[in-house]
Amino acid sequence: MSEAAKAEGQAKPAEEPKLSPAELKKRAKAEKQARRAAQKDQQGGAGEAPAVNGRREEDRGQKQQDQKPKDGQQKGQQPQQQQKQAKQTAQSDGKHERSGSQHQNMPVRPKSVQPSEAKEQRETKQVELFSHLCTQPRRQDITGAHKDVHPTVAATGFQMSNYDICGSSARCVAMLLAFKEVIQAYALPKGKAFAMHFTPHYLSPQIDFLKSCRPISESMGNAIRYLKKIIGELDPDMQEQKVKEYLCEEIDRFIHERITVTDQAIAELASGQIKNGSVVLTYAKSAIVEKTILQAHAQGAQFRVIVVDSRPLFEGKQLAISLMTAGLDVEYLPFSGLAHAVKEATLLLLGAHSMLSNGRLQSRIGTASVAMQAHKAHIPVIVCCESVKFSGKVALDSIVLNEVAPSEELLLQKPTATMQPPSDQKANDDEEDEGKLRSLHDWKEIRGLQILNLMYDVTPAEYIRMVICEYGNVPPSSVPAVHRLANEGM
Amino acid sequence: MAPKGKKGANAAKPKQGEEEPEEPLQAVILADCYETRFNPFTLEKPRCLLTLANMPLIEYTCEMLAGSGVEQVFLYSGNHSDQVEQYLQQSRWMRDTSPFSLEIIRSTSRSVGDAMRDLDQKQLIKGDFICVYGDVVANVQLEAALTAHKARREKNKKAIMTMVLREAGDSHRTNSQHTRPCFVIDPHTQACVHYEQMKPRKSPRLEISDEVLKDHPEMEIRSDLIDCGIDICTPEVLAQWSDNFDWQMPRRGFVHGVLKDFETFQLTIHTHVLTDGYAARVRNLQTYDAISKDVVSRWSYPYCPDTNFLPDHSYKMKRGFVYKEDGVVLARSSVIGRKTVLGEATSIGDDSVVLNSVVGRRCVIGKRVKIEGAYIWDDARIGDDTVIDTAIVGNDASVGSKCSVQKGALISYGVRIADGTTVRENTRVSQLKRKRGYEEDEVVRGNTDPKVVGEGGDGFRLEFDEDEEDVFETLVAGVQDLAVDEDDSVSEFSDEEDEDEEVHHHRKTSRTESFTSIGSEESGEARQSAADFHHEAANSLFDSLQKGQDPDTIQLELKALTLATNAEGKQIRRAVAVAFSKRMAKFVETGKSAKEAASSTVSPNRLLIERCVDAASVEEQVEFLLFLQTDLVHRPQGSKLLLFASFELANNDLADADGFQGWWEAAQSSATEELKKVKVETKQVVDFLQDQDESSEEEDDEEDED
Amino acid sequence: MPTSKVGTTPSLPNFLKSLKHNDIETSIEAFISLLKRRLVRGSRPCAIATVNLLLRVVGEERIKDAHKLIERIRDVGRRLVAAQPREMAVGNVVRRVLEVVRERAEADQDAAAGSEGSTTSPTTPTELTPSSGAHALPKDLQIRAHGSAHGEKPTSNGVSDATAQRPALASTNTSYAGQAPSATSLFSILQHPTTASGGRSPYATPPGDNQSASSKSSSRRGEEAADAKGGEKLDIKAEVITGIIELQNELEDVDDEIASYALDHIHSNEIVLTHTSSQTVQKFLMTAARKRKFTVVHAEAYPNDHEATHATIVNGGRKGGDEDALGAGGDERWKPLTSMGITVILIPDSAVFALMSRINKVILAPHTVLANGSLLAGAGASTIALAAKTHHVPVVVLSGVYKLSPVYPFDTDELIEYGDPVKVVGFEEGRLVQGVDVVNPAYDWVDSDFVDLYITNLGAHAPSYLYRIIADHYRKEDTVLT
Amino acid sequence: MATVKTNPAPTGGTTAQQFDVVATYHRLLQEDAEITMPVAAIEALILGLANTPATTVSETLDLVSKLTEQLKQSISNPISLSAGTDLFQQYLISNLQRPSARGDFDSIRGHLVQNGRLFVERAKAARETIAGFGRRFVRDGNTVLTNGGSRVVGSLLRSAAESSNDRGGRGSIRFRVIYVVSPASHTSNESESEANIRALRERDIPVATIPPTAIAYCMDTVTSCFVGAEGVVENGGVVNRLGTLQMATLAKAAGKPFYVVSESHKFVRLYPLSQQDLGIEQNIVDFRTANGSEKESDPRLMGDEGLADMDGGRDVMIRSASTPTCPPEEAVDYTAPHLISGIITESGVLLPSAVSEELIKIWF
Repeated sequence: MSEAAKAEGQAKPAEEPKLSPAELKKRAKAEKQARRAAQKDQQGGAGEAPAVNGRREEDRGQKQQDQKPKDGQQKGQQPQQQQKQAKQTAQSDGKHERSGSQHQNMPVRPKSVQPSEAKEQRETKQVELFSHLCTQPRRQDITGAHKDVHPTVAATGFQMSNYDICGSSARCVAMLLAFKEVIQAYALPKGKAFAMHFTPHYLSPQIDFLKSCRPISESMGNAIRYLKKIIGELDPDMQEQKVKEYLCEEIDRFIHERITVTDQAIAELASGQIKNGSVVLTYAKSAIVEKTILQAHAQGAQFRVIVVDSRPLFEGKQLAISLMTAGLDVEYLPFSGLAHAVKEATLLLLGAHSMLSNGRLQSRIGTASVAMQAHKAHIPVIVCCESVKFSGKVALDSIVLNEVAPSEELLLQKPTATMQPPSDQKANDDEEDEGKLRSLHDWKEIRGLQILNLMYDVTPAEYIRMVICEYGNVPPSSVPAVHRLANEGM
Repeated sequence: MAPKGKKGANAAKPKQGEEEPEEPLQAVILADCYETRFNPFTLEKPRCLLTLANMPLIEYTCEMLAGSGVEQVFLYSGNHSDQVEQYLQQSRWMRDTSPFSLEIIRSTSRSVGDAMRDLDQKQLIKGDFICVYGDVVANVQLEAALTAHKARREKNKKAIMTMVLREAGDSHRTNSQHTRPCFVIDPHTQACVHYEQMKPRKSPRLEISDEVLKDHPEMEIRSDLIDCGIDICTPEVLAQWSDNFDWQMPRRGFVHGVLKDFETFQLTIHTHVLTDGYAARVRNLQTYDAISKDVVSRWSYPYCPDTNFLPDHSYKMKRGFVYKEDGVVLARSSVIGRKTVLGEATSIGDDSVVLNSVVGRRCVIGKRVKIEGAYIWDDARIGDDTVIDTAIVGNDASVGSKCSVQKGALISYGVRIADGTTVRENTRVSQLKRKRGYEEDEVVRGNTDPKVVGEGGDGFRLEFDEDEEDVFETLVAGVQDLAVDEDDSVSEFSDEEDEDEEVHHHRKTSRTESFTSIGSEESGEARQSAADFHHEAANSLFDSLQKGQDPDTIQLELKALTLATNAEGKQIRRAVAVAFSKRMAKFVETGKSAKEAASSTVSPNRLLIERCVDAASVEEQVEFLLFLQTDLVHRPQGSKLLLFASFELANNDLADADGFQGWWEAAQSSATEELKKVKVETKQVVDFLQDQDESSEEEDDEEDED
Repeated sequence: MPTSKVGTTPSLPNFLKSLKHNDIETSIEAFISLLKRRLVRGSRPCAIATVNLLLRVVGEERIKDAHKLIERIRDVGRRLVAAQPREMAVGNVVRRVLEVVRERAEADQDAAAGSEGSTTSPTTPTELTPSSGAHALPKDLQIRAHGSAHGEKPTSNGVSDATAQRPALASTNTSYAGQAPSATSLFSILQHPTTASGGRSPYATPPGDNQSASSKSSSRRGEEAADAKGGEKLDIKAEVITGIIELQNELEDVDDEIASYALDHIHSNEIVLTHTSSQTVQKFLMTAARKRKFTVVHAEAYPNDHEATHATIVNGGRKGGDEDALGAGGDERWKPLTSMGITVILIPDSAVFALMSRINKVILAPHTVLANGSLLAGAGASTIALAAKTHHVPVVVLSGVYKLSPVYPFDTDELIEYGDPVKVVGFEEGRLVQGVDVVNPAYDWVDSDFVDLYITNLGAHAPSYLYRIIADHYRKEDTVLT
Repeated sequence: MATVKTNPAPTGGTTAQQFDVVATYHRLLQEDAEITMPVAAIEALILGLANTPATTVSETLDLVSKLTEQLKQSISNPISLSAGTDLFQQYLISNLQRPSARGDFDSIRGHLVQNGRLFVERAKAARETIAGFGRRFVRDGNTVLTNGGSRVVGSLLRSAAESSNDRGGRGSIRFRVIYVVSPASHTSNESESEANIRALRERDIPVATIPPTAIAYCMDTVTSCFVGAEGVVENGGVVNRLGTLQMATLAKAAGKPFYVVSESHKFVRLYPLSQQDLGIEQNIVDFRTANGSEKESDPRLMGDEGLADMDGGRDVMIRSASTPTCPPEEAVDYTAPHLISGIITESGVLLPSAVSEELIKIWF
């Protein structure tokens, strides 16, 4: 792991200058807190410590549970020899990423630089329940990245980390396109076999980089696995240029077959569910759902759409606008209006981040609540999801598999979220501001205050009445079947 | 909530205040906007009593003031003062439980300026006061603005006024699309250092004086502000008005003026930008529509129907913004669509559909009626099988059965439309019309015109005497907007206050609609002064033409006049056009042929036209032609005159092919039958020029080939 | 700065100040317009304002006659309720005050009646025989039954002027609340004509804590009986005013009383989820935090209350901060939970479901509690309650008695206020503003079977028992003010 | 006479000779279609009281209880009836046994005897009051599900329909009714429900009739359910004609409010634990083999306890001796309180939990 070492070498200098005065203060604070905590324990005040541990254990336990089946599946997943190893690296990377275990070499992690200090911070600012998800902060710059990281990949990575590219499929496509560049840029060293050298020495750094920008989505995982597979299957004595062309074609094919065409097919299918006079409820923004609705509209169905949206991303606004401009009758509610929304709706369309093997749906945080309310109101809940997003993983709750986004998003979004928090007193905006600011930036200084910004939650299968994928309409129970068919049969 | 709490600490609440009140907070409501934009409705009723979402406009304004803790209100009422007074007398604002004392001042003033000067004489204003129009719909609290204003005053006595502006997005429906005020603000002092009208879709050009640039290292240029005409003024403001008797309008007159002689008086005008709350003015039909929609979909919360500000209101809101008052009678099969307001004791017959509309009280709507996007005021009756689309039906009006009221039609009070009649787009049907003297208007009953209201109907199509043509144009614009789907219609009002220098709209509808804006650009006082200027200029021009003075001197006089009233291009063009047509008409009356008339009028005085119509600018030409045309409508042999005049213009290269082309295609040039009639003959000129053009081009080509 | 010219912007504090010098009518009008403009919102501020207003009204009232006084109060109440039907607290307080007046008035009656034959005493034994059914009734109830018996029987024995004295008896049946009909209700069809329409609910007690209150009241009756002999009702007004002041005090320390039960419900290392910036909840948690360490997960209640919530978390509570936190409050503040070593995790509402599997308790603060045990709370509450239900997490609702409304929710939609869409979509998004219907419901309705426990200042009750508490505090003839 | 009174025959023979309470009861029901069983029972008892000049408290009570028994025996399903009789008995007890009341025994008796009609009127008034609530429950655009021939429900819906017809408010309530009508042979109940349906349709309220089997199917379209009650039992549950339980269960499942409409004089002191616990005999589940129905070994098993509750086992033996099992179309079932959103009485909407207190209050 030479580059890893190098990376760490770079990491230090990289980290040092980054310590803004704020962070210094933070550190000081942290140490003070450490002292206070110590005193507390001496006084024998039943502090969080025990609780913490307890909860930690719990999590560990889950992690194990979680991993075991996964590995098992992996075994099942790999028919051929040489991919297994390749794949497991990928997998395990992913896993370690999520479980954020220390011993893994993460090029840029302040932790590895100043363990003690980082630890302190984590204690105060990371929600214990999700400590296993709290990986290093999303990479916002190139510093400390692997030397070979391709500019396009870097660019894509940043776009992902700040949601310019958002949504499972979109990210997947972006990544693949980037990889095409990568492949073109790659120069095979003398006397190395493409398959042998490219994947571990050139492709993986790229993937790692993307991961460091934002944990990769299921669809990306599948795509990578697919890519690695075809690379593995390469005919050794095909010469470099040919190989590159071949791979690029393959990638294009993949995008075309598994995403572009699929979306169309699904939209076709799903739009059939929208009848005249129906009121379609949807949450946040899903590309497919948008397609579906527009399709139905194009087919001349008369219906209304209710978009429920939530902080901090407000994806629903884009959806609302695009539907509005398409001439649809759109109603837009904040998440709090959910109960109100389900009263009128006749159909709930959801997109997916990924469909888990136990039939549960992993999607934007809040989806579960929406599905729950809809289920209670006896509204059919339909998930539109390309098979490429189907996953071999399982999860029982939203805690094991998840992604923790930077807490700051929850704060910084606010000014734009609502212009000058309304309340009844229009007056003294400046005051309001001031008041907000305090809650905005000081949260790090307030001991015991944590802000949790989860990305996804897991919707129980019993809420989901139908999953629409390119293989047709299937019940959630047959997700694993489709997954095998689509993602492992290849 | 905590921020509030902190606010409590230093907000301007009396209990925190250091001093006890020594003077009440005063406000001035300008109930009359000195304009006729809401004709025919304003013929009988003051604008501030028109109902928006079934509540008179004045109520919104008063609520807003009360909500800001105003303690003393002076209301300037122009037209129909008696009605205003009568209404307010039995409103809660005149009771002793009213939060403020209300004093109605009847005035003959013909502009805001006059009103202000009058106010100054009356010596009623003790301290700082709020100045608003009688048609402001706003849920904002001015507390913050007032506090800020105060603070400034403490520091600098010269800060005489604070304009309260609402920050809005790029495309807010109550915000203008085609022209909007552009404030240049010093971010530190919040002082407005420069004010201008901007045309977003045109390359914005601001003429900011060097001094300003020198004095203010930092400047914000804001064109995203809704100017809802709420000003916080110091007594000094009144003094200023009095000193400058020629100022008519708060913005273009006052603000411009003050900013202009900043060097001399050092007076500053400040802005307070609201970032939340709702604030808008009902200036014309488009805004009426837009704001109604806002109120119904609660953007003006809590100023919504179901707040029932009026004691006798009993609105309840159901899902989908459906507001029903008690005792609404709905046939089982009737359908009430979203965003609808139904007043008390209104009944709706079987299979009728009401959608996106406001229906007043005691209305009777028959069976199988379809009403969409319409405003139906109290006691109106709609017969069976009638279709009403985006129109306004006034109080007590009745529309027979099987009628069709098309987009933008206005049916005024008490009008009766007979069964099976179709009311055309944009027609204004009224019982009354206005005889216009320059000083005072008298309103007289017109005689019924069966062609419009059908046999047995009552009412006639309200025509426009020449001084109302601008209003008429507004209406066109307004109607078009009413008609266009909500998306941007509502977002446009063609006349923001004192956009009167504004000439060209750039609307998707058509470029030449620029003409629309002539009147529409002017709000009350603007129009008034414009009218004055126009009148004066036109007459003097005409006289001098009669006298056959030499063009240069005439031009000189004109110039002087222009400067005096700082009128701008458009008005001059108009004046010239009118003068010319008058002149020609005179010739004709004296028995000359139209041809001679034209030739002997135009060519000798071509200078005048040259000066005011830039031969390079197609717009100006088009405009001039339109003016000419519109004026000639009323002249004997108008069409002939127009034809020959056009020839003359062409020959003198005062207007070129494009100009004519543009004019010919202009919507307004054929907005009414008369206009069409007048211009038909001129077609030949247009065509002729066109061919000429092309041929010339061809020649060019040939040359090129050589 | 010279605040004078800035004008006294209408607001709760200013209103309360103005009460002193303004005359009644103006004050009423002022309050009405405050309500309409939503410058006063949230149960507590409304309640406070109403109490103070009524105090003035009663104080002003020249007439000594209870009958007239009641009419007057009802009339005022009618206007206030009409102004903002969704602020139920207003109506509740009015009813409470009416209850006070009636109770005092009847006390007088009794005193008067007491002179002719003390028929009351013998009945009580039958009422109290500890019998198969009676022990089903909670203790305080029996005691109250006892206490009230004095007041009850004679009136039903039909001292004719007594019934005449009581207004609107004809209308007493039109009560839609889930409250117990008067003791004689089942007999009603067999009653003597005079007393046919049944008396009052026998359990009426003055506001505040039952035992003490009832004893108080009965003792008071004693004195009255003494001087009521002379038949002068001069002191009714004084009586009523003291009653109203009791009510005021109740509003004052309702939070503390509720908080006093905290330790029974929050245990160490629990993870508690709450919602909105309710000060009641904050106090509750604070009290628990003094003894125990636990974790609070705080849903921010965007868009109507999130700034308040953030502020509360960061800066701590504010005395008189109101439940729905959409309103004004005083200035006395206290430290935030975090300052007591409690871990507070702020989450967006959307994350509730994800976390619910780890939550031990959900604590909600209602806007109003309705006659059938269902409640209105800040929007988002129903989702939280439902999520809790599906995860079998107990839902505890903290509500002052003044939030209990005898009004039966016939149509829950009508109770929900639709707030300001600007909070959801700012003006800057002009296109959304025009093309999309933006809806911002301010409250959610949560059905009673989603609630496991109500904690009021009287103690903890099952939702199914609320009807009784309501019956204790309101007269059914007052349920409908209009 | 006096002698007869002093030692009455064991099975109420003598009084019966002069006065046949059962006949009176049925006559009353015949004469007045509007009258309910409990009220009819009360009437009958009062008449009985009138016909037999009892002079002492004990005698009176004795007599009343005897008449009550006769009544109860006479009909197959005495639940509703017993509500009335119990109420009457309790009234007497609570008023007569009061030591103080000794003196005014006559006055009370007089009051009762004279005001018989008055009570009936009040009962009806109560129903009207309840009906008055109708418009508050039935909202514009609602779809109401109901069943059976309950007069109260009928008048409730009617008043809602009327309120939607009177001037000023017309059309503001536009609701539809789904009426569950069992295709069973025509019985009094059926005709009742038909009367209700007709009445509604005349008031131009659209009414759909469905068989009980279709309830689940249409439950989604329903906004709220209303049913009458033969008796409201102590735990807040109701006993009502067969099918109610089914509807309630489905409503609960669909999360629709389920209201019971009942005058408070139908509250009955009965605490059934299960369907078999109603203390009446109805062979709904009738197992048959080729050679006929298998008889229950001992009818006592069906419902002794219930009766024990109702009026100390006294009449058990009587019942076990010979009780007409009620005909299938009059069969009833018991709906548990947790399925009921509210009980609409003339004195307001009670939560089921409030019922027991009501009963306790009159019994102790």
